[in-house]
Amino acid sequence: MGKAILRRLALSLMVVWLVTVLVFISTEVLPGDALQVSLTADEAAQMSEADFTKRRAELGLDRPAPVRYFSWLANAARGDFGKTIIGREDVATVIGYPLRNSILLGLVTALVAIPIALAIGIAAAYWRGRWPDMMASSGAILGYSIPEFASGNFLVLCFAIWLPVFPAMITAFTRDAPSTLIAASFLPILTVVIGSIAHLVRLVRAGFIEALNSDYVERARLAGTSELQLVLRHALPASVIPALNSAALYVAGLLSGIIVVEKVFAYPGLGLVLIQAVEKREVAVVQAISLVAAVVVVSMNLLADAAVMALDPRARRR
Amino acid sequence: MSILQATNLNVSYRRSDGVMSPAVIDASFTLAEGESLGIVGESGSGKSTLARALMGYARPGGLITSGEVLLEGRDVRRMPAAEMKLVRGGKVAFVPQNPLSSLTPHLKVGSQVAEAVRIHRGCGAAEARAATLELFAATNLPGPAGLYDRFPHELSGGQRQRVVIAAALAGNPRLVILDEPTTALDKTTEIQVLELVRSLRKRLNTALVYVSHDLNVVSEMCDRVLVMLRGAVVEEGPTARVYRQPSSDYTRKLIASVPRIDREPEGVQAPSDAAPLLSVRDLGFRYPSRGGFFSRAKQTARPALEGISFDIAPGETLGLVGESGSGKSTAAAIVAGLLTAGTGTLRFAGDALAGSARERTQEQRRRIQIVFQDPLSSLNPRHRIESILARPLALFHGLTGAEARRQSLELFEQLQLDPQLLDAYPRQLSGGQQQRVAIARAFAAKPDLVICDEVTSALDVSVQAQVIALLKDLQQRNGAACLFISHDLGVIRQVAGRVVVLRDGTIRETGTTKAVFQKPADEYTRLLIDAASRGYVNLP
Amino acid sequence: MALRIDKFALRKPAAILGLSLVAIHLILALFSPWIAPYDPTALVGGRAEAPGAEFLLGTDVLGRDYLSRLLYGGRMALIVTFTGVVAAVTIGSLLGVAAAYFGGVLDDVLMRICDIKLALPGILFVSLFITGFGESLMVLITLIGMIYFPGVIRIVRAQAMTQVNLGYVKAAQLRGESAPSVIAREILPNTLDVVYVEFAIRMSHAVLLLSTMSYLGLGLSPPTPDWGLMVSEGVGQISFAPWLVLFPAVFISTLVIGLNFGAEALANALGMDAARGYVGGV
Amino acid sequence: MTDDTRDPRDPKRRSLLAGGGALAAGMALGELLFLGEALAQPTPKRGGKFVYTNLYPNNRMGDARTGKHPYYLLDINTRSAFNGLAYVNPKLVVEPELATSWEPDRDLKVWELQLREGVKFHNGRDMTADDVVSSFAFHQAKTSFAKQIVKVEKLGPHKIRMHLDKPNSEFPFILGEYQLMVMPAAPIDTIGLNGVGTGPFRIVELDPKRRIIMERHEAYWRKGFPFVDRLEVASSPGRMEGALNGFRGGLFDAVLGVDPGLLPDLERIPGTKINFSDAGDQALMILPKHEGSPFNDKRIRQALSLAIDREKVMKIVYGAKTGWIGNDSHLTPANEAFVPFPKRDVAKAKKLLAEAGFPNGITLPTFYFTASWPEVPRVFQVVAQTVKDAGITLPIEQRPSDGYRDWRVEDKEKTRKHKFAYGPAGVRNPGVSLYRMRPDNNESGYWSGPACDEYMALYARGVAERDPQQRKFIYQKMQLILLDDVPAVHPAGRKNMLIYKANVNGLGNHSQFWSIRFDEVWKA
Repeated sequence: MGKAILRRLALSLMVVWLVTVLVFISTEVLPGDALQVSLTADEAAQMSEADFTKRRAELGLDRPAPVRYFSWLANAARGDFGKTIIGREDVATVIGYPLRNSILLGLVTALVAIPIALAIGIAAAYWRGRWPDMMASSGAILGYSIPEFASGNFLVLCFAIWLPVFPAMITAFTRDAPSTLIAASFLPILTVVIGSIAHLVRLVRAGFIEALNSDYVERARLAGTSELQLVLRHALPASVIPALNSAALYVAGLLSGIIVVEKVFAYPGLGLVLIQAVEKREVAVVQAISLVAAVVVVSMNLLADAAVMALDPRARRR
Repeated sequence: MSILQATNLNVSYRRSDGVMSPAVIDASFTLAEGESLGIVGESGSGKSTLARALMGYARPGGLITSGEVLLEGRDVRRMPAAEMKLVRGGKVAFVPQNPLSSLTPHLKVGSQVAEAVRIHRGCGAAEARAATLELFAATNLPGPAGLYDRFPHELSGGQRQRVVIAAALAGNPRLVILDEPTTALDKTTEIQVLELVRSLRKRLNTALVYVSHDLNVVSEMCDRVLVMLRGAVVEEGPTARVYRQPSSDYTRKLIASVPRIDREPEGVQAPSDAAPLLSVRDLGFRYPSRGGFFSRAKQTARPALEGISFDIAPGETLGLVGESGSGKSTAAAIVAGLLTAGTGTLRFAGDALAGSARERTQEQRRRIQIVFQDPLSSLNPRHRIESILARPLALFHGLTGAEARRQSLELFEQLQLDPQLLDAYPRQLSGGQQQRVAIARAFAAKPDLVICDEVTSALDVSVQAQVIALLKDLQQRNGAACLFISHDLGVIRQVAGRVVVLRDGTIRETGTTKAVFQKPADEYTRLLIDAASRGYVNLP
Repeated sequence: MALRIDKFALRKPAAILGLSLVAIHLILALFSPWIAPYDPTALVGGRAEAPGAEFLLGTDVLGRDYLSRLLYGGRMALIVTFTGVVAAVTIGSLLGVAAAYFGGVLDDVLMRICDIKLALPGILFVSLFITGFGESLMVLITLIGMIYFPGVIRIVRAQAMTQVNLGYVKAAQLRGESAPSVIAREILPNTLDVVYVEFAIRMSHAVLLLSTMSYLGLGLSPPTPDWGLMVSEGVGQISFAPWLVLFPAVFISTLVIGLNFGAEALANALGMDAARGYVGGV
Repeated sequence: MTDDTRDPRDPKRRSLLAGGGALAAGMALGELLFLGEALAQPTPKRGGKFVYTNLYPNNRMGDARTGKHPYYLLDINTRSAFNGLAYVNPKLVVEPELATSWEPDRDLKVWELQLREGVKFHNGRDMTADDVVSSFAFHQAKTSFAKQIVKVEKLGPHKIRMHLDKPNSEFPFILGEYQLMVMPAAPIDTIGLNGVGTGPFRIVELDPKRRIIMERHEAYWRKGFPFVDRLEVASSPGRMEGALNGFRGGLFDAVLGVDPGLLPDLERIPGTKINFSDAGDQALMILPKHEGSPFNDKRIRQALSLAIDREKVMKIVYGAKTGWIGNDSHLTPANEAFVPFPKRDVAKAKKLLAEAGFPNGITLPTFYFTASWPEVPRVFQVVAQTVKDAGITLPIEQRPSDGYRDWRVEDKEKTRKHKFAYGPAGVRNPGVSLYRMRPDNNESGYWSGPACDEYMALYARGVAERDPQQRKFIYQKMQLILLDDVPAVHPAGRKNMLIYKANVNGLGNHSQFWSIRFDEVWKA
């Protein structure tokens, strides 16, 4: 089994590396560079061509693309993500806290969504065809059919304007302690949780129905095992596996969902930093974020595989 | 006093359109203390559903609509849940069909049996573990202590079935219901498991309900027998009487179609000494793992085939016999050109035969045809039957349009298939009809050699006999030779003139079927033949 | 080439709801030029008028008829997503089946492409693509195609893998049929079940994605009517004229719900489970 | 209107101080005239916290290291932490700030400035000529605004002399630019990073790109100011709905740079005061004049300018109150010399098009724009719709705001080819603004020809003209040339709108949003 994991690890590393290459090439294709974007219209109107080339040389933008890429890669390998082009500030500090905040939001959402989705999914599967199943399934489809930016704004309308219970816009500092940040972010969390529960319920339900109709559950039932034991001890682990298998897809979905919520609620997360980095052609920041995102998604994949192996011994032989 | 009394039991399933279709219709019988009752029927006869209904249980989507099941005087259907809990696995135990999927994959084998012990004996964890080890010993499982903490997938099929039986015995049942417990096992393991069931029955004096489609096994295990056809009980009585003088003609047809190894087959071509059509010389093969960019193809340790040599004369039928894992299907695949042998040579009609089908000439591809085991998956579900037959006619003989249709109709007539079926889709046909279409497709190419890889195993006994007869008839018409692969000695006896016995990839014995079956030289062959004829005691 | 449609699955309430919603949206989109009372870009009314007699669904901030913009918005959404998803599903299916049939290097390369697509944050891929190539219709269609074809490869490949060692495929190979003809005649037709359900699921995601992109300012450019754009334009007035956000949100949600219930019904009719196919997200 | 150079220490007319003994002594006679009006207002209350959010896109916002520097300050647009040598007041008249007076030599190339005494930095040090020299050494290296300053000499502890590369009659306006702030003397690569300035507030805490917290600078050189103890700024460019919801929810006391189109809705929010400046940024349509471009023909340029229904743009996009009609030049109504745009003339536009060979209408190349202001997309959707009356089909496409400027100019080096595209134009003194229509600047679409030569000759005279009145006539003649030759079209401009709670007083608006001051703000 060790060799399988080693192979997967090597594969994952290669995927992450290919992501960085792809992202670098695409940032090269974009029009303009960091210097261009940072000048206001009035100031640029004053500058002549000579000024541009001088300033560009100062900022190191004139080095050929491969040189810039491999110097970035060499540093990144050592954990130094380089400096932002204009502000000369460490990229690590630029993305440090926003990354923490995005992961925080992702974690809180997962901690809230997964148990609820499991409960609803199991109930829907157990009483398949009856009202709990109807409610859960159509509720799930409704849940992820409403775009996050619409549900987010309506939550703001209801809970921040008509009855001003929650802050409409998060003004917490990026560096604030997680507790203050999360306390102020009830609405964004609720928005992302709704979407996540909707996705997970369908998966858990499908997995659970398959487990309930299996031969081993029938044997256990005919051996006198109680229904509760059947659900928790025999069916549950097997039903979680399909959900785990697409955990990586779920995380990818979460990342993009969070970005919409960041825009609607001004949550200090990584998404907006990414979009601003693209707008400002801060290539080092874009590279760093896509590297981190790739590592997160890939490790989620490995984690899911490990969990599947733990849960389903048959998987160990593969 | 009777332990179980079922009176007009009715069970039906809800179809997708909401209509309830009956699976068991007015089944009634009584089971005496310690008696063993066999329930026999073909697939779809409702025998499994009836077996489960005896425990007041119906599969998801099913419903026991009416009838009564008295277990020691109390009706199982009206029992409160608490009492039902003690009955299921307690008084009445259940042994399912497929051991590979009947144990929870992520729970240790020992803990699943201990779970049943604790429910029915109400003891603590330590005693439950001890009792489980005892049960493992009782079902002669090797090294019970070591086995306790293993997972199901780490055990063989036979071992897993013994674990399931151990779990069933946890509650010292008065009645054990077995639903085709040995169908999924190969012959040698089947014998051991049946031996175990018989000895447990004698020792614990439990009643048995033994459900099976295999008449031999039932005649060996059961005192009385029930025959079911499409949900209804068509015959009931002591095994010997039902087998010798069946009152319903369905039973009579069923018994007659059981392939016997002690019966002289008609229409089997005597072995001729003409130049061999196909000659295979010390074939060897190992399965490579599925290669790819990141992992080189590497050889597995155990060779699948080693030193296989045999000849087939034109028009002759050679039987290839062996249990699962003996390599018989691999040999068939190599001859057909689906796999390329590691070592050894193939010669067909005098000249060399390339390993894979792609490298063979179109003529060689036409002259060698194959029919697969599973009828449904050998026909493309998206093609009409007519186009399935038209393809080989067009490719090999350039026949199209009306001429091709005429040929197809002729083949249909030879295989006694209704011409209207030409416009149907494979899913609309029965198993037997699908297999006959597959055979028609093979013979559409007018082959010289037809490879039949377990073509009858997936069929019910009655349909089996009909397909074999049609196959032999078509073989004669075309003068085609046949390499017939099967694990069922009875079928081999009916079809093959000569036979090759395979075990773990090597040949154990070769000779005329009559000689090998009457005086088997090899000890393993003797074991197979003995196993096949155990139930003949009751057969006429 | 008939599909095994279990007609009863299509009679369930959810199925009827889903298919009728999709049908309504299709009709509205197809006939919007004739249904729409005004030209969607004409400045005909006052600023953000409430729904009333003259303007059934009111007017937007520039005084354009909101009903006409919603209808043309639907037309735009369906054209872009439909073409994009059709491209993604066709290319994805062909590559998926090829990967399953030939295996080896092709299979690994395609699987790596899927992994990369999954590892790349969706929004980065979208913003780089749009920033680089602009927001014209063709760019959006290609983008949607690029986003969804890896997922289709993965699903179709899995289905095709189950067919590769079945009897009818082997029989075709033994008849000496060429690889392309085995794929086209034997394997591909059987993947149609998965392809149709994939198509419906991807359509629902594409509609969501397109409107989200427009909301983030990365999608269609004004003055083209687009639901996501209309929501982002109307959000400023959310507390005075909430219908400016409500109507486009309702249109988006009903279309997506329709597509999802449709996919679910189609899956059940074909004896599959749509839920196993795919999880949301870009 | 005279070029009054009043002593800035005296508070603004509108919020004249009645109390404060020290202040009474410093009041010049002129101020007394307005006393009556000021007395009617309640006396300003000291203390409390003023929190506002700004919405305009400032893509220079710095990060943790540079966030406090005047070039990248979160809210670069207010003089909250720093002061310049001069200050351009809302009437676009330059008045002294850290420099009390200035005298140019005969040919306006050498300027001597008298610096204000007794000005304290946040770190307690006195401001002297050395700080100004060191600051301008940095400005000359880093910003194009200071490009024209060749040398800065220290003449005394509070006196400096500045040498320019060529005459500039309106040089003091340059000293009012938002980047040319005075910082404590330090080497070039660290000057200004600590955020120490002479402004009314000290920077206390900064969350880059999101929020800044400042406190009153007790030793501020404008005695008695500022009134509030703490100033907090939350930056939310592009998050209009969040900011407005925050304002309604009481999170913010004021919102700066609100989308003018929201005026009718904002007026309905209870307890909200609305204030907009005389003028603000305007939208410029760059007309490329490389060969093959339709805009080489003057008649087509004129037709386009005349066909646009600028009144309708005002009514629909700006609610007739929060915008102003552009006159195809970089000047705005806030500039004294502004020449209003003549009437729209669809018939003449059609006649011009016919003459130019397009009797039944013309389809112009796609016009690209970006939403540097929230209402820009709406402006051009109305423009595109109204020019249809004159048979002009104007396809428009929105581009993401990043990399937009570079994308506009296809290949600068070789052909100077340029797209038919939008550019934002800020409010400045005529000298700087009108100079932007020079032939070698892409904003003029690389304009050339006799009209351009005459325009540039006039500019040269203006730069060297000492008398403001004469300069005004020259600037008006230049605008008439633009109106005739139409090198570029400036359809409409916005007024900077800010909304604030009822209890907020003294919050003055300004056409240059970066010149808004918070010295006089107080909360009832």
